[in-house]
Amino acid sequence: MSDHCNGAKDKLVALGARRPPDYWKSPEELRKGASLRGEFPGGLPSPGRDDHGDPEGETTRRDFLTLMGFGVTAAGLAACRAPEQRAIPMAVATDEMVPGVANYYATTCGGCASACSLVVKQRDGRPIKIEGNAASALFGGATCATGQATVLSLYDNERLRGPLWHGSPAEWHEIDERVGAALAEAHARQAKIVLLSSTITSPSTREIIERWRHAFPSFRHVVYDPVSASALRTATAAAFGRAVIPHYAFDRARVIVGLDADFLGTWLSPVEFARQYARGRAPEGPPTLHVQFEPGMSITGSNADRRVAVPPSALGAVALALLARIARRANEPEVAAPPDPVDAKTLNSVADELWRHRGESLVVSGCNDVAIQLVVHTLNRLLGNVGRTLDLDRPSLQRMGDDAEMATLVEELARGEIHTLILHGVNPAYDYADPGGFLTGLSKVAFSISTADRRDETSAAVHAVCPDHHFLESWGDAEPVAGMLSLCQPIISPLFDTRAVAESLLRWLGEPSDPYGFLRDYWRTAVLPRQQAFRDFDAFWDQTLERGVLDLGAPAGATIADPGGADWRAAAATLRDESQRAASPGGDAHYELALFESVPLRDGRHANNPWLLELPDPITKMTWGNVALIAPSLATQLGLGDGDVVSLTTADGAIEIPVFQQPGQHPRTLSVALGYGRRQVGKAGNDVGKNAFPLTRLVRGARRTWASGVTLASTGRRDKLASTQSHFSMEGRPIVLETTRAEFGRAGDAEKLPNLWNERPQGERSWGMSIDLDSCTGCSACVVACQAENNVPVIGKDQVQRQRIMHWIRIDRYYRGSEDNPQSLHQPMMCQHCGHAPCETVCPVLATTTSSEGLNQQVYNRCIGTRYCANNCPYKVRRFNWYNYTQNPRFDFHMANPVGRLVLNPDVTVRSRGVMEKCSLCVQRIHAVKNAAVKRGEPMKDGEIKTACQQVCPTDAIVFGDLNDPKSRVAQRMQSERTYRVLDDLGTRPNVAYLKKVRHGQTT
Amino acid sequence: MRPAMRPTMILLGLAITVVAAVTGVTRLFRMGMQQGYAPAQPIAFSHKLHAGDNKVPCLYCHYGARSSRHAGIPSSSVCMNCHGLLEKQTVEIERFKEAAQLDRPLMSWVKVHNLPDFVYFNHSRHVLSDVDCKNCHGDVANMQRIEQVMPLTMGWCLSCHREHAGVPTSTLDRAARRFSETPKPATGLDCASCHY
Amino acid sequence: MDRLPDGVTEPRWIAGAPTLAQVTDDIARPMEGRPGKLWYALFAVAVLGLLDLLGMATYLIANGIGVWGLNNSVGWAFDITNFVFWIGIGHAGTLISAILLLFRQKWRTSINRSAEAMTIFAVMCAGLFPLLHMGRPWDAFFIFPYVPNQHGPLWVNFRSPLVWDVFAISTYFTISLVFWYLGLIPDLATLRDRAAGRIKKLVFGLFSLGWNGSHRTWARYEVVSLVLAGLATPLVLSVHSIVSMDFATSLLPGWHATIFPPYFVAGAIYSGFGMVLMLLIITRQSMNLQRYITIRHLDSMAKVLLLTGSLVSYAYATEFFSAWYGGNLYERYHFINRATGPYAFGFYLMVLCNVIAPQLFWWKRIRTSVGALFVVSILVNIGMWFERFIIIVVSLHRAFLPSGWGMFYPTLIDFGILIGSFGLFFTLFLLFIRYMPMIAIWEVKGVVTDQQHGGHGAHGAGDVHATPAALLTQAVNHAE
Amino acid sequence: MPSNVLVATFPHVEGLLHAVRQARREMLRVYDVFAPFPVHGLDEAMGIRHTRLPKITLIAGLTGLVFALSLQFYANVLDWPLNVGGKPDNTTLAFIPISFELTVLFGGLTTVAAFLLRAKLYPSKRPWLPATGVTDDVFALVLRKPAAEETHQRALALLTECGAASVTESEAEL
Repeated sequence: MSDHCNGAKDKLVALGARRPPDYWKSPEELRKGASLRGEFPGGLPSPGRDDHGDPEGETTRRDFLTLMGFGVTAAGLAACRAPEQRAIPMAVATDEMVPGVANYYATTCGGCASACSLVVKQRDGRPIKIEGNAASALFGGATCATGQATVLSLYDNERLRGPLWHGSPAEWHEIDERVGAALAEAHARQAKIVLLSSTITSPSTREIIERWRHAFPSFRHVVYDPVSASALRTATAAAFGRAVIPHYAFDRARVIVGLDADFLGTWLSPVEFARQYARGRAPEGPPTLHVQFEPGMSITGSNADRRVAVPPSALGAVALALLARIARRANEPEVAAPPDPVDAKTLNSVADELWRHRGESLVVSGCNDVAIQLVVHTLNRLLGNVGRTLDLDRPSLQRMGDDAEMATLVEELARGEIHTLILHGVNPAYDYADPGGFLTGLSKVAFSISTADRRDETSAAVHAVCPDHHFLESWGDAEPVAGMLSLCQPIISPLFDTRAVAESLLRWLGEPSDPYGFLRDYWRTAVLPRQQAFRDFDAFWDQTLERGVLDLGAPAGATIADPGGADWRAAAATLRDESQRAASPGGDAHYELALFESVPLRDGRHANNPWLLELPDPITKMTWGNVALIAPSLATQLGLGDGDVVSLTTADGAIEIPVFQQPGQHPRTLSVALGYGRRQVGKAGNDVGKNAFPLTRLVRGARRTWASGVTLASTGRRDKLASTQSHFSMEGRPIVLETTRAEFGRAGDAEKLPNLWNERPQGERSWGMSIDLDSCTGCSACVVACQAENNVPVIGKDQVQRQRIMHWIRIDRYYRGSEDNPQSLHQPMMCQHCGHAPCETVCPVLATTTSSEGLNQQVYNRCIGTRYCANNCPYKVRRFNWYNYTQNPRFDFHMANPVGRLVLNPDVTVRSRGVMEKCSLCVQRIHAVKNAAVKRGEPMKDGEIKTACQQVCPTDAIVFGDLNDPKSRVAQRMQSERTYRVLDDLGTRPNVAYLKKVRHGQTT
Repeated sequence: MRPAMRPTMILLGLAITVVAAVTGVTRLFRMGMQQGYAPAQPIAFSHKLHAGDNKVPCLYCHYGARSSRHAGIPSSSVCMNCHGLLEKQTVEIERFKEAAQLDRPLMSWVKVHNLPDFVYFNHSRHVLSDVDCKNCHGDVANMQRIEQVMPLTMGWCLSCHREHAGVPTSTLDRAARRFSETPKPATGLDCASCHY
Repeated sequence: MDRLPDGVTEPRWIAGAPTLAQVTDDIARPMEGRPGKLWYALFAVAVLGLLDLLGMATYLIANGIGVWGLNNSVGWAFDITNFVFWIGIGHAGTLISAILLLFRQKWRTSINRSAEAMTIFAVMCAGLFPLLHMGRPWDAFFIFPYVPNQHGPLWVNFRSPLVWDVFAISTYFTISLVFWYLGLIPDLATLRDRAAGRIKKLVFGLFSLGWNGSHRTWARYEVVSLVLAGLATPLVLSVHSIVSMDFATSLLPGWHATIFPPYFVAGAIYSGFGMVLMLLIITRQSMNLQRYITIRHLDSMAKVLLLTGSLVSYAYATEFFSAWYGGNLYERYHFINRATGPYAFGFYLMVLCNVIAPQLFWWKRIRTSVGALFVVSILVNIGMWFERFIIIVVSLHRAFLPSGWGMFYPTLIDFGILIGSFGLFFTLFLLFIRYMPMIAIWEVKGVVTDQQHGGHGAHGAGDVHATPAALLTQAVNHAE
Repeated sequence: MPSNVLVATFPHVEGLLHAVRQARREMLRVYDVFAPFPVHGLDEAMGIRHTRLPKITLIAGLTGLVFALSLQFYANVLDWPLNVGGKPDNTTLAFIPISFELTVLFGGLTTVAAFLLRAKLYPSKRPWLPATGVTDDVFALVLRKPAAEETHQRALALLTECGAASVTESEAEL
């Protein structure tokens, strides 16, 4: 603990010293293309150690006391001095980097193919926090949990230090020679060369791939997404003649019908959709309706006004049933629908609502099934939504995967037809339906290359591993939606001897392999002409690089091909037959299995990210593993309890996994999250949960993520689950309050509670926060954002099981109503910064007091850890450091290794063992803004200070500001009759208030 | 010995133990305080010569203090701004000149002013509010070798912050004042203004 | 104490009619001879416990509080339970020595010394836990309002019950220690004058402060004892009241209750007497002091247990009633949860031990059967430990927000430290009965003379009319 | 050997008490009585005045009370008032427990200290024992040795007739 901030002061030190001189490079230098390779000769900079004095390192002085108590003699003490601190200046001062001052650079997220625009906070050469780029029209400053966590992936200690040849370290030039040779041979023999990649949103990279096509006629680019929207693209092609993914506009829809589409959590572009959703459903705006049909509870379903649990096999039938009704209203020829899978009343009312709101409604389906998507498209077409709530002129480019092509590729591999295979951003050996088949095929490839950043399931089996940069280390661009571009610039020079995949591809083409130069050239030639604002490229470039995003507007003259071309009636027929088969299940194999992407781990590519592994699933609150979600009714019927391991057997395989009772789950369906059960990803992620990908199969050219005819057998084993919330009922307590549109509008009862003591003099400011429970979707991005901002430690499965999770902000989730179809409530809960804080009165040493600005301050170095405050906190938001979580081999997540510690925020203390901690309302950010205000000599503006949770929130549910300033947004919000404070009757007087959830439920 | 002597002897013994205990405890409380700490530095850099005789302003070399939490130790390139032009050469100067040419960081200095644990001190905030460097670092212009002259304890920080907030520094004055008026809460006195 | 039919002399608290010299011999013998096998056996066990405590505590401090079963919802469990438990134990000692002295209860004379010793050792054990339960015990000194310090000076929060505890416990310990030592002085003098070995002579000589039985001193001595008794009586009540405020001043359902101070005091006396009873039975068997610790002693202690036990039961009932009558949502749930929740077993165990067991003492046959008394005395201690556990853990594990609900599962370390504290306690106690006059020789002599010369002769305390305590004394006497 | 007191030992309380009363009736000056336990009635017999120790207790206790209150008030109100749970600086009610404890502590310790001083008791003091066994089972009446030979004889006679086991001369610190 000792050299806490001393260390903080020699931050420059660390960077100057422990780094080869040109380790730090300012962006200009990068532009010059200068670059350094090699793992720090001087050893890694370890900010943790320097910034935050680790408890182990020099607690010696204290430990000494610990053991000796006060039996130490004065003589002995004379010798006792604080350890000597060293300070080493930088070699060359750059005007851009002043040690201790944060710089912000715009870039684009590589966490998934949604390609959100980012602004990255860089402190002393290290990217330490990811924020959304407010300039982006699509994402507007928001990010998702995954995005927040990608900064930690950068500092993943498991990343390869350099290229591998047959699994052993090699030099880049040797690899390049070998690749060159291989390609030449393949070219000569006209043998197939395949680039197998995940969706590539970067136009410049796609350009490079074009060049490969020209260079090698036998070259082919196969795009493979583990969880793809392949069917959607095919269906769009069939329906509208363009193989694209429509760009949806949920904010324009007053009636939304979701068919197992988790668009608030994981589907296509959740951040963007969540923003639209919240905007469209503002309680002040026109009434809206959201109906969700899904097998298991997703966060989208948990936010729906009406949620209907249907088995995956019946989703087609539902779509069909709706289509039949809409068609009738649209005077289309009758559609022969199967018997209604759910009660007709629901379907009728939904159809009515849809029809009533023609042109301002939207039907979306996440099912990767061409027939269903075709029917859904038809629905939207008949409802006149095309061009209104779904846009085909500017389609989304966020999911380009083509399952059918992948399947053919695997066949070719099996036949040994592929000579050279380049794998980029894919890991089929883990996430393909038939990993074994793929691996055998891979072994037949003459020359295989992977650009994976680690030895994962796939890259362990290739000849050459050419690790790609982390996106925070590389140049690039992205086009998530046609015409909406964003740039990607390096925030840190490569940590390891890796190489941007663009550079590799260029080099292997024998072209000048400078990705930066290539990017600029591409933008000069391809992008500059497409806009009018700038003539001069450099100005254009600098401006765009600074803003990070560029909106080129709709492509001229693009129109939808004649709609209705597709033969959707055939699709309807297939669906009808299928659903009838599925409707009459026989024998004991009558269960169904639904596989879904979970919010924390998505498709599993970030499976070694401790932040994500420990992020509680927004619905199940489960960490460190996936479970088979089972309806409570079924569980009781089968005598299964949470954690009982069952084996689920489908036609494609079996999986042994613990069950967890999930209210709202369809009684005949079990849901299992994908993305878990990685074998080779790293210390943290190996063998966490079970891999469900092998249970998928290809149906109608698209990967089906559900199975019927599943048998369920108990293994008699029991696993201990690490859930962060054990009780889901509010026990009739006034915790999450709700109102309806009817009530809402009538003034609420704002009764002022009496004060037993005379009021204390008020400070100049009073920081407060308002959280809108109506717009909060529970997406949990704030949890990770807070963790990143405040150096919240990861504690591992065992400790989570012991209910010691350290998150400063948690999202409580309660259910109301029946277990079969409950209403869900999400409530972000963090320190409420009470005016009359119960924790403060009981602290014997004044370690926690109220600041003049109404903050409930926690002083770590005064805290002796009696835990009395936590006991007396009615909100249970205080967190105790049960162990030393930093630099402790027992907790070998990111804080235990020098690479992982680079992510630590130097402006926040890393807490030592035995002290209490909690949400500080990001007081360090308050200080930063105050300092900035002092610097520019004018008062700070409202909204200038954004807490980490507020900044990341896609739905703008959180507002922070000064309650004493009546004009501030937060003060305004406090005026709302929806405002209430949790457990207010205890007289705690929280500075954090909530806005009641509004029950929508009916339009007009 | 005569019985009369015994009590005196005993009292003496007691006195000694008490004194020992008190000194011991006070030592413990002073642990980590480095007032008067003046370690030798890798090169005999004289602040007296630079800041004193040649009147180089503090913020020229420690420019970070204006904009950052850290005042910073000047990089060799900053030194070269002047020494690149100066004729006079010494071994010391040679040493960092080559360092500058090799574009390698200068030798590691021994930090003199170390604050206690868990405290965040922001130089820019203080410099911008016109706090004189002297207030905390003493009369550097007359120091051959830098020495910590101030105690740099929380009590010491507070006394200044109290002044700033218009709260008397001496406890007696505070007490007296308290009877006449209730002090207005001042941000400068919040724990969280330094501890977070 | 029981009224006697006329003509019957005062009950004999000492069996037989030992001469003063015999009294001295009897009580001093254990210290001079070798103790019995039983003593060695017990001591061996106790020392094992002590070693266990040392090991566990070291492990705890080396690794952190995480080695306990605590978690975000349950911040206190065994640690504070043990603390309150031991403090409670302590109270009987002070009660016997102080209050019974004020009330002229002669039967205290044989047992007060060991009871006081027990108090001191119990408070030592108790004092251990506030230290151990801290996240950073090496910073424990923060809780003392000390100057000068580097903090400016940063004071302690005098509003926090934990700070009250610090003052209460330390005062309680000091006063008890002084009281105990004061009572020892004359006996130390006796031992000094009969001591054979040189070292013994030296040690006793050092600590007997040159006592020579001068009656002028005796006179003052008794006033001082009475004064201390007068101070200790409210003190002992205040200490457990303050301990109870750790909970009562919080806002948790199950803690936030005005009944706590009296409730805790009653409980403390109850558990304390349970422990004294147990110890006395052990002592008289292992040290053959049946003559001085008679069945009559045990009998009257059983009566006290019956009384305090019933008080405690009444408190339990009151808690439930007020929860139901008060109608507070959270309070109600808490008490339903207490009786039906996951820790219900503890609740019913507590009821069995604290409500039902003492009721057996309505029957004299049980009150006078050593075996039965021993069993019940142990039950009492188990019951009282669980009472504290229930109060602390059940309140914490399901507080206001259901999202924050959790469970507490003790770890080996939890148990290890609990057992260890008993080790420490019994080690000290066994050493005490081995090396110190565990019965107040001079007081017994007073009683003996009293018995032999029909009330005329000595009494527990010189009659001093000046002190309020003395006036109280007389009032009590007349009442009898 | 120079002697200034007469030491008479008694095996029983009665003899002792009788002797004391007689001696005082005979106007002999009782130096002190030594007994293994406080003998009832000796106070009147010897005519010992009541001690003033309780007053000391009272004063010390009040001192403790004042000290405690002022310390808490000074610390939490005057020297460094902090906003603790929105409560006012001067929460006197919360100061009561500590005030009480310190009252008791001061009172108790001072009383004992005063007693030890007054009775001249301190560690490893060499006691003056008039006869062996006064801390065991012997009661000793110590009379100041009368100057006049005739009173001396009367004293001896009186003591023997009161059943003194032995009568010796000895020297005590007067």
